[in-house]
Amino acid sequence: MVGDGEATGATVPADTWEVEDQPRLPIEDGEPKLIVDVDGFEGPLDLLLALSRAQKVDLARISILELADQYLQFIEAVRTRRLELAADYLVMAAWLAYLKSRLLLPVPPKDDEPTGEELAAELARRLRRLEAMRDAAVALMGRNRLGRDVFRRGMPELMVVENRPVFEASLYELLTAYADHRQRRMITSVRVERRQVWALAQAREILERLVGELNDWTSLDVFLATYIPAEERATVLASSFSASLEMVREGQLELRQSRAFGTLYLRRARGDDAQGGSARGGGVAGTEDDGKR
Amino acid sequence: MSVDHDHLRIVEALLFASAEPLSTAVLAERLPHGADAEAVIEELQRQYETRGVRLVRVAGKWMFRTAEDLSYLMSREVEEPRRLSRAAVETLAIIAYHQPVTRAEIEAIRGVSASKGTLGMLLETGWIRLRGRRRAPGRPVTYGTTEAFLTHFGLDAIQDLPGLDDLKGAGLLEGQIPPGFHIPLPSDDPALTDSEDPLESEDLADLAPNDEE
Amino acid sequence: MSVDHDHLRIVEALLFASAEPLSTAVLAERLPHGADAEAVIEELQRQYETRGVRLVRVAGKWMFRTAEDLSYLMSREVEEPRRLSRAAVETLAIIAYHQPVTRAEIEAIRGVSASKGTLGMLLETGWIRLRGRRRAPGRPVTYGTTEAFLTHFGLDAIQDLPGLDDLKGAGLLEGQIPPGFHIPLPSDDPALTDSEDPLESEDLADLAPNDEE
Repeated sequence: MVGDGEATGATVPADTWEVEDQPRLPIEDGEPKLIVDVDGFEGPLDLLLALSRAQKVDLARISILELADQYLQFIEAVRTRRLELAADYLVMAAWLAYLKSRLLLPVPPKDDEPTGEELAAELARRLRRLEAMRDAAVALMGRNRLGRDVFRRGMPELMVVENRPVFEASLYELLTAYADHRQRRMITSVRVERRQVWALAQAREILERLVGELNDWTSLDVFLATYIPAEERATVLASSFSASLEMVREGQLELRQSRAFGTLYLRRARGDDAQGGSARGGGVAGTEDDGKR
Repeated sequence: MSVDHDHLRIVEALLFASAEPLSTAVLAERLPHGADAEAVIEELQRQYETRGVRLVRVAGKWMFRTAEDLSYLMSREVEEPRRLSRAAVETLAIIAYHQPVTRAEIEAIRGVSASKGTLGMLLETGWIRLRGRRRAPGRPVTYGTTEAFLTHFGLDAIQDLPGLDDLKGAGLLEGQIPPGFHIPLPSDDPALTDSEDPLESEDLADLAPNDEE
Repeated sequence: MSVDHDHLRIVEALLFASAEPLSTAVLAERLPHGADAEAVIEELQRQYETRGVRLVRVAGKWMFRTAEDLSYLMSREVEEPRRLSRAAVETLAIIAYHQPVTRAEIEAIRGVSASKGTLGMLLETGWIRLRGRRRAPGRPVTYGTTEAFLTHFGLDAIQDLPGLDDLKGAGLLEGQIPPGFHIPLPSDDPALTDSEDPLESEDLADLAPNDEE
């Protein structure tokens, strides 16, 4: 509480890591110039954040529609140049295309679906949160750090530590020793073929990570079709479908189909009533309020 | 304010001689019975206020450190601290502000799967630690920061993280945890939170990866 | 006598943070051009004369040292902490994850025979204990971890040790994991397992550390 209140003010020395201030994606009139390889980005959210910075407005007032357009243009352009794009980017593209349609088309009022605006607000919130954490990281690393800016006694005469153990070993040492050792004894001659299928777990994980929470009835397959190569479409659909069945059984998802062979819609199970137990679990569950903030 | 000069000397000697922060309790233990350790520390802090070395409070304890404005002078011969990758720094910030937090939650915030080794490297720095397991499907390990983190970054408590109040006010720390279940503030309290569990043996059966031989 | 306060602060900070005594020449080098280093040191020495810490000259160089009359404070806890050897850490980890485990089983997992002192030394740390005897030919002793182990490593329960997914997630296990590979889910349940018999008191005599063959 005392002593270093002005810590950040005094001197902000050179960072120990590179802060990349300049946008890595120069934009002119909304036209992405593909100077930068998509590998330069740390995932679709990072790319979205870079694009939104180029809009030069407060993230709270950003045009998500415009952002979605830029992202889709970018992905299109990359796809014409490079054949492969990480699945993450494609799933995000599909979701943004879906979001765009929700924003543009009037949606018939149906039960308690969030509107396109609410979905857009939630995306904006996620971008703000990522940006906030980036800023926090810069602030943290810019503090006066012990051993770099401020120093402890160089010739300690006393090693008083409460309950100081006579023997030293850290949990990290313990774990690395164990993992290294198990790794060494592992049979490593396993050859893995390039995967042509989307594993169930992968489909589920990507969806959860990117979209965060499927708060509304969503059908991704329509949009995925645009971005996933035809030969992979079947496996993507199959994996997504069985993954969703599994999650319905666990009480995490709801599934809806209005007629036979009709489009399947899925959403996160409402966590307020019967399913409360599993939905409040934390990891995957979303907040109802978040989108309206 | 009158503080016994001998008490002052004792606390000064102990703090000067130690490279680690010392708690008020440890200092009090070495003072004559009945001495007011807090008053002694306060007076000592006052006396060093304008000196080249200052008495500061980190992680709830006390330590002498060189004055901040002299860093230009001191850092001349310091070997470059290990460079952390951008991903590692970002992950560290997320853990600090969102703790206790699971890897999946970190990934959800960054929108990208954790690169191999990032958490391992942060564990190696000694700034983060495994806290427990989240009471949620899969019961993933939760991460939090350590006392070494507070000491290194000169923080008295995790609540002193820069900009914490603003972030909280903007609702950016709530993550995906339903409001009402948690106080949306980071906590490095060693005690497990409501949503964290040590495992019980009967839970373990379904968790063991490939448990059968 | 008037000495520039800033010069005083600089010398004070340098001497405080230095890992070795500094000569007047080295200190003068860090002071602004034209500053009288000797006068600064002299003044600093005077200021610390009555304090818990003194500025002393050793082999022609300068260093801070606890005042003589307070040296009794330093004599506590002079015991040097002992680092565990790599083999000991590995053995400890295997006991933690695979307990209850016998010496032969540890050797089988490690692929090398355990050096005589390793288990004895681990017993000395108080982190492992003898649990019982395996109901098997030879009735070998089984080992497990103690509560002191959990306390030292900051674990709430032995089940909080990271599993396969967590180790992979932290980048500690890399590459392709062969099918069938698994990390056991540890249990330090004090109750003996079906395959263990209690120790008998006469066993304990020949089990003292370093006493084994």
